Amino acid sequence: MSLPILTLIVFVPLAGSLLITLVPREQDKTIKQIALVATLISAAFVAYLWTQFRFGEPGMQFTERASWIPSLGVQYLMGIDGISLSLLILTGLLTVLAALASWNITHRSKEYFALFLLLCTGMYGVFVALDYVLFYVFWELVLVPMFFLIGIWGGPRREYAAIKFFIYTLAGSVLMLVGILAIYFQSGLGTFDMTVLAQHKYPVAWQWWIFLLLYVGFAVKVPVFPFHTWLPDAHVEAPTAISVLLAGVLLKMGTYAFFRIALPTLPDAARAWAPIFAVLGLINIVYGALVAMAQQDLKKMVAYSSINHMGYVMLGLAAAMAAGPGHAAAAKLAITGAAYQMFAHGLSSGMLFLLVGVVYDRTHTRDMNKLSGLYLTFPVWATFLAFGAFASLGLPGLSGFIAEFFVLLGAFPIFKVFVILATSGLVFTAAFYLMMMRRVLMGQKRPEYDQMPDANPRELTTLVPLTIMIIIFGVAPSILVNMMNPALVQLVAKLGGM
Amino acid sequence: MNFPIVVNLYTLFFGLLALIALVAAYEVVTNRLITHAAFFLALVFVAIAGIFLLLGAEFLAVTQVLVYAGAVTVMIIFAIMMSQLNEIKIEECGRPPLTRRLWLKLVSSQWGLLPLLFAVVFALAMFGLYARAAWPMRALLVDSTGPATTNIELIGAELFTTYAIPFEVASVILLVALVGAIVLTGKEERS
Amino acid sequence: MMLPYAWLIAALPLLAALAIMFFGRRFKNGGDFIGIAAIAVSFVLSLLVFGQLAGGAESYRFTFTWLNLGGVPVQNGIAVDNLTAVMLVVVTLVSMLVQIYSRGYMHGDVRYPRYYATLSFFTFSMLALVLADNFLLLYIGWELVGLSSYLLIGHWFENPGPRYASMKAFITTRIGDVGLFIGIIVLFLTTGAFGFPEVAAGVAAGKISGTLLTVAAVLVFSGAVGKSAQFPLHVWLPDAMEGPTPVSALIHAATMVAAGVYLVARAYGVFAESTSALAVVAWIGTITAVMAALIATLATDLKKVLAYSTISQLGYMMVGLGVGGYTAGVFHLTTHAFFKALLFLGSGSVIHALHTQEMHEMGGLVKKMPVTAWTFIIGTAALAGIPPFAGFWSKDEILLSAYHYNPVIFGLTLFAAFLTAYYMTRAVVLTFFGKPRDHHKHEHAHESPANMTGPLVVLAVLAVVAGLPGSPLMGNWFGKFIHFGEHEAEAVPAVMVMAIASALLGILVGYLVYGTKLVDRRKAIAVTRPVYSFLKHKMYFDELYAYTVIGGTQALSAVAGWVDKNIVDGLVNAVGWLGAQLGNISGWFDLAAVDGLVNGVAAVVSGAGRRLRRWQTGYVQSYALTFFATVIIGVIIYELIGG
Amino acid sequence: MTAASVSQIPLAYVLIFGALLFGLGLYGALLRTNAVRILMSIELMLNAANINLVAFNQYLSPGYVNGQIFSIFVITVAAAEAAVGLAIILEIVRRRNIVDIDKINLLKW
Amino acid sequence: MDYLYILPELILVAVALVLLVASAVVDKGRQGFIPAVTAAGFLAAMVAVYPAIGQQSSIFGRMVAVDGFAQFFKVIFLAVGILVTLASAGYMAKQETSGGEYYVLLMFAVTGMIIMASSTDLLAIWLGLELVSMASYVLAGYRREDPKSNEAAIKYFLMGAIASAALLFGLSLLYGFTGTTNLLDLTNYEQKAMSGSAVLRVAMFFLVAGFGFKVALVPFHMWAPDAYEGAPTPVTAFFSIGPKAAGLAALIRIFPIGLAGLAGHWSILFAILAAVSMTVGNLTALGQKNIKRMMAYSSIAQIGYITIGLAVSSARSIEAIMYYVLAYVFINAGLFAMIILLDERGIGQKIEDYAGLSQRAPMAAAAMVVFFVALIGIPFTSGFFAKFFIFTSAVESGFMWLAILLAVNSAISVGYYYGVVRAMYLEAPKDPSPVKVPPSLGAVLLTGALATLAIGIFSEPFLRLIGLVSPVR
Repeated sequence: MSLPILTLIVFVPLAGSLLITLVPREQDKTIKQIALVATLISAAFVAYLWTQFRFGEPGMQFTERASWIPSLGVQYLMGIDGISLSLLILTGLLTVLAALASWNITHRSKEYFALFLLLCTGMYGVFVALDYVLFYVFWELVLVPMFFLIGIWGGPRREYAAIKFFIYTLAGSVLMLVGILAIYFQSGLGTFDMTVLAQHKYPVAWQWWIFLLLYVGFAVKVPVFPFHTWLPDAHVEAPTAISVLLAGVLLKMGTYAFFRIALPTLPDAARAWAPIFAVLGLINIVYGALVAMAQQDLKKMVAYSSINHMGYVMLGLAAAMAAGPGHAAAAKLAITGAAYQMFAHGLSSGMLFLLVGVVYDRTHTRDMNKLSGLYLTFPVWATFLAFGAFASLGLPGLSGFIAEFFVLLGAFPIFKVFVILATSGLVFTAAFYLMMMRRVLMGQKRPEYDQMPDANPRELTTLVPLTIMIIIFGVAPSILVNMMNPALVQLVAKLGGM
Repeated sequence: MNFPIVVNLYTLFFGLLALIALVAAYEVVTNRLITHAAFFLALVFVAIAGIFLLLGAEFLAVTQVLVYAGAVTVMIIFAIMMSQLNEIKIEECGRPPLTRRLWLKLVSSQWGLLPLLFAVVFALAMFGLYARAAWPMRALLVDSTGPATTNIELIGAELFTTYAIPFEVASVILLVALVGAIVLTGKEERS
Repeated sequence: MMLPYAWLIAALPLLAALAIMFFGRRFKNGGDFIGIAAIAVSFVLSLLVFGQLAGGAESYRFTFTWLNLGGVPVQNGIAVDNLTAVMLVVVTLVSMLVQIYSRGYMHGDVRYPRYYATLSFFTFSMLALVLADNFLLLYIGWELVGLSSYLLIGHWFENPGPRYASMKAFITTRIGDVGLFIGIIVLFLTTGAFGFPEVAAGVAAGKISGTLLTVAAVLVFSGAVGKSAQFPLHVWLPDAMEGPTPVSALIHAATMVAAGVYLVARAYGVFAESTSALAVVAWIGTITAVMAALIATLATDLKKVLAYSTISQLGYMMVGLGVGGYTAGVFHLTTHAFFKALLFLGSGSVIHALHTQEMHEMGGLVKKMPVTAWTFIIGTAALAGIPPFAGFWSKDEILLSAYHYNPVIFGLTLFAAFLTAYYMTRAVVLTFFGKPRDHHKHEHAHESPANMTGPLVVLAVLAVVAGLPGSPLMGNWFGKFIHFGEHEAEAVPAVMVMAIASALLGILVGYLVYGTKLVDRRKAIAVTRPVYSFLKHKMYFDELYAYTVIGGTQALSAVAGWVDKNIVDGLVNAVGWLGAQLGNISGWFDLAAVDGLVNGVAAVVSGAGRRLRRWQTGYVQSYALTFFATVIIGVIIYELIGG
Repeated sequence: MTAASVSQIPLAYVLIFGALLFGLGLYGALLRTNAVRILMSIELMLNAANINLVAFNQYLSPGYVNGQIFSIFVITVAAAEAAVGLAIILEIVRRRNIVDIDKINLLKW
Repeated sequence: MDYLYILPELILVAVALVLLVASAVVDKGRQGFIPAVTAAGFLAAMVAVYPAIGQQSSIFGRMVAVDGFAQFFKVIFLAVGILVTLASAGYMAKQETSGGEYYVLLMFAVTGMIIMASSTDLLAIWLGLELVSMASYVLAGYRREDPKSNEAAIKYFLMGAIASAALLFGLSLLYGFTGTTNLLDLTNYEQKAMSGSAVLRVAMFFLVAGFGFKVALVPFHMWAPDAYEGAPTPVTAFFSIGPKAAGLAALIRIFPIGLAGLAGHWSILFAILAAVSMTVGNLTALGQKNIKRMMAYSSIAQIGYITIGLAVSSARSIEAIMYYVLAYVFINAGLFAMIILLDERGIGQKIEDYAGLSQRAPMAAAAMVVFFVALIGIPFTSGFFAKFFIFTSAVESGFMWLAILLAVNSAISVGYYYGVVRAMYLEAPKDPSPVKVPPSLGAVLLTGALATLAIGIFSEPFLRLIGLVSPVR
């Protein structure tokens, strides 16, 4: 590839960010245009990449290699396979929509968009990096802009939420670094290249402990049950565009890290950890749904629903990790479901957060008790919210269902009891979304919201593409599945000990 | 190296000097009047100079008397006179915590035992160490070149060859001390 | 050859739905004619398909690889066989008639276009469900049908009734769907495919057998229980009457609720292999039939009577399938679809005129609304099972099969038939005959316009004619057209006689109690006080769920009150209650325990910081003391330990 | 002179004397509150170190003089240190009129 | 020929003497040129280092080493000199006491630091230490009219004198046992005799205490917070980067190279001191109100991180220390430039006085964030890679518990750095008037920020350079 396309995708937003720092503070319009253009360019490159991607071929494509710190064996190494390409597409789409959604940010917009683009760079970087140090650098890079974006432009309790998010993730990632270093030294290969370190055979007992270190680092990001308390606070306080990215992309960094690092490098430990993953996945699903039901704040409810959805990914991973040679077919189904859920949840939660942002922008409240009869006051907005809610609760024919169906289908032979309990999650998810719709959409029209405008064209341009994508990937999932297949088959083979 | 009791002319003389030095040091540390303490300090320095002589470090003895006994003690006394430290009324500036006041009562009594206690404990600790340590003896450096040179010639030779740089640095230190003292205590009118 | 174009039948309503949703407002009366035109064409196509299949063409199947999961191909596609053809005709016909009828009934409604769009979308989902050749596409149609029923029940969501009813419907059916979901997974994992023929072949080949097969079958049946409102998941159907009456007619009488029966019929290959599964179907059917019939006898709301009657008739169909009468069950499904739709539309016409659903405000309408009255009476006759009408033939077949299967079931179903006749007569008498009880309403009651009475007449004709194909008059043609396996239950004249007798007896008793003054109702009620009140309160099901819900909630809410105030008002819904209680506990746990842990750590760290700061006392000599103390103690410890 | 005295007086005596002197100096520096007295005590400690150096030089490496040169440097540095110390002490006396070290604790926590 | 190698020291002393005379002769009004001359002097000395590059010998009676290690630290100390001169130009101009001597003392102090780093004889190192200390005592008390400055001076002096007495006593014991004070002789002193003797272990304790005082390792650190808070801010800046770096250089020369024989003993000692310093430094910094006192504890914690390298004392960890010192110097210089500015403008030393700084001086605030992020150890900054290398060297040599403690402490350190960032960005300023950054301070801020990012991202050239000059192979 003559053109170093991955480097361009990652560093175009950074260039945009630097460009914005030069623009004087008053020209609010130009700042926003630069930001939008930067995200569009990156998204265009991702689209171009999608066309050039060789579908059937396993292994990494478009790899770019350059020496960075040779004395430690650290290289500037980038490359993508099916899984990372799907997440790049998701990131490309959501960053453009987030840029559009933050059009009405006026308070210190210059810093906002500079940090926003820095965040985009960090996110793209995580999905393409193939060198542990490069991966860790991008993983940590995401922290700083996220902290400021929540801390300065957030809601009333923004400081508490920002610092909580920062400490949680920092502590987790530090333990992850210890894990990575242990792998680096244990292998003795003197390189940080993920693919090379994945081939090395590590002693099984030792693997377990390193998996624990890596697990904590990633679990905080997913988030998995005991480490999830930062998510609702961060979401409730973050501005709309940021919580779209937080739910749509940042959560996927945790699960992607399991796909890319934990599973291929430590297959034996993965097998030992499978039941734990399954239990935690189940807790995430059921507990997330139940707590969502008890929420008064609309955005907090959607945040807890994210925990519920990520539970399916964990369950899918657990099935793939536990599947011995006997259950190869089921493992393939489960892991495809998990990878698909990452993409599908990105779409549906992104859409829901955009919608919550719109209503907050109008009524300045997210308390479900104060909102009712919105079908009448905002008919167009209400239909989109209903659509988003049904997509999230896994209505067949939409993308959410495909993912959950295949995860449960794949996980059933391996974890029968957990799957049956998890299906109860389906009912609870339906329950809390419907309760939300009953309280928010139906009922009498409230006078105080009456003259407020319905969704304006700009907001619609953010919602329509997501709706179309949700339907397309609900009806014809083969596009995404074929893209991810070679990588997933390879991973299942590695886990199965073949 | 055990602790032999050797009695001869030298040890008697050494014992006398050591005793004088120790009593003077005790006075320096406990005497209520700071001026008397300063005089006793001078006495300590002279006694130590004597011991140096006894041990054969003549040049050192002379330096000790000149620098320490002469310059340093005089400087201290001068400082004491300058600031009439004796009659300084105690200016109340916050009461020290209970533990320190208890401690002070024990310590400041004229015939307080604590100073001796400190000295003896430390000495014993050191003695325990020395007794166990096997001090390696170095072969006698026989300077084959010249005639039996005296202590001063040896020091002179060494000082200006191997220890040239430290000598320069010492001079710079003295200069800095000089400048510092002037800067700190110089008259107001300069500013 | 029409069969390959069968998918058009489903596609047309979907296109209509989209067209109305986007361009509906531009047209004069909300683009309802688009919907009707589309469904009309679909109906014609269905007739053509039905004709070809009736003419002996063998069934058509088109499959494609929807998804290739790393070597695991997942097939998807549509199939049209005799059963599908019948269902296609039934669904398209009833949907067309309801859409025509709705022009009148829903005239001037505030969200008219949205109503038609959702109705067309429902028809599309139902047709997709019926056309599906595999469990996956069926499940997708299944849930979309649930969604459209949720939207339609909640059509008038301003007032609270429809709000609760729509959610209750969706969640209760969703519980059933979860069972179906697991059933599908089990079947896929054992037989390796979703397609009905493959699964049936797999089951036949013994890939799944014994208790696992029974469990899988019962799980699939649980989906049907949810959707067809069988006991114990029947609570949502009576509340679903909050929706507009045409909706009730189409969805909660003819099509959607029948989907459960269709599912059992379509997957009969699985059920047939496990006798215990069939027994479960049969017994659940019987219990539902009898229970619903009993409650219907005392319901005062006309639509509630019909709702319970539907639940009872669905129980009948399940009994039909359960006892091995595959043809009987399906045949009763088709005939029931027609006359129950007729009864609902009739009641709709009455409600439209009188603006009330309470029967004791009606009476003496036969003169005011002759067409509605007489078509309603024809429907009642068909439902009760009077010989020439459709209901008799299909119900007779079921009773016949039940007779061969198990005498107790036969007895109970016979008693249910009697009750059916009794409560239908009561409904007819209270509504159309006797003195008008509410003069004000009676005054300006008038016959419904043409577009409402038209469909009533058509359905009335069908109610009469639809029974013939299954009757010996046409050589039991329906049995040949739709059958499973070879056995043909030989007719036992005695069963037919008993069936007719029970129906007539029911009408007689109904007339006696309500038609004439002979039986003093107050005394009768006094005599049967316990039974009367038990039935009056709909067997206390709602109260049972409500009591455990409200009682439990108040107790818990005192504990977790501040967490979620508005759940305390008591959701009338088993799932809602269960979820709400667990939700509160986990909500509280989430805030206090997990968060507390993190803040605790922060407090300890800053506390340590404060104490360490105190150590810096400001006295330089205490610094020196620490300095030397460290050296001395370090030496001592090191020497002692170091050795 | 050197050979004779060295063989007569055992090294231990001199080291003990040095240690005692260091102990007294330590007491003065840590526990007395008059700044000048602390300074004097520090001088004592330095002298004790000097004694050690000279003793080690004469007893253990006869003929060498690096021990004595070391102590010469110690003496010069001690003098410089005394000068600076007294300057600082006088400054405090002039500004705040206190010499008691315990009164000087504005800077704490 | 040997004098060529000590040219930098000679230049410094010469320029200092010239300035001494100038400040006495030229009257107060026109002394503006002195800071410029000082900076020029430092620059000249830096150039003078060039001839010695690549040489490897020991001159002046094996007292002074001419090796990569010495040159590396000479360049760093001269850079420190320049940075401190630039930073204190504005501040000193405003003081009543005469400005001239300040720069003279500063130059002598830097000379002392160079001697400490480039001597291979304990006596020379001790003299270098005393020279730095003498100058520091006076600098601490430079603002005579401020009682806090006097108090800082007296406290620093008394503790310094006592510490050097202890150090001396230790040296005398060491000399007693080994008969020499020259590090080169000590290295080939056979290892078994050395580690066996109790005297040497006691001597080691006194040495560690003496140097521990200089680099402010806990529990010998207690003078630091008071001295930092009391001393004039530019002097505090110098304290935090100058003497500490020199102390570390001396420690590397003495322990890993000189007393390698005693490695088993002092490595455990340094490990404990490192652990205690990190934890106490971070915890106590959490509640601080005064930013200078907070920076004191922060630098104690940073030295704690570096001491891990000493405890590990493998070739890679020594390189990690040198890299960390390089990074640390620039980060602190930049940070203190800002603290000096705010102190000079009378905005105050309390953390809440920093409220809304991001609106009043956006670029400076951004630079401050870069420094704090570096101190915490977030990627793309020199601070991250510094900690990363220390971390890798610790994990490599099996000091896993130290590595994890380092990680935990980084998380705790977020607490107090965040306090300042929160004040700057999330609080509204009391008076929104913009704070203009003078060119000299701006220069220090810019070099600090650029250095922090450059050393971080392009760490390869620096690592290769350090690999060349590292004394331990």
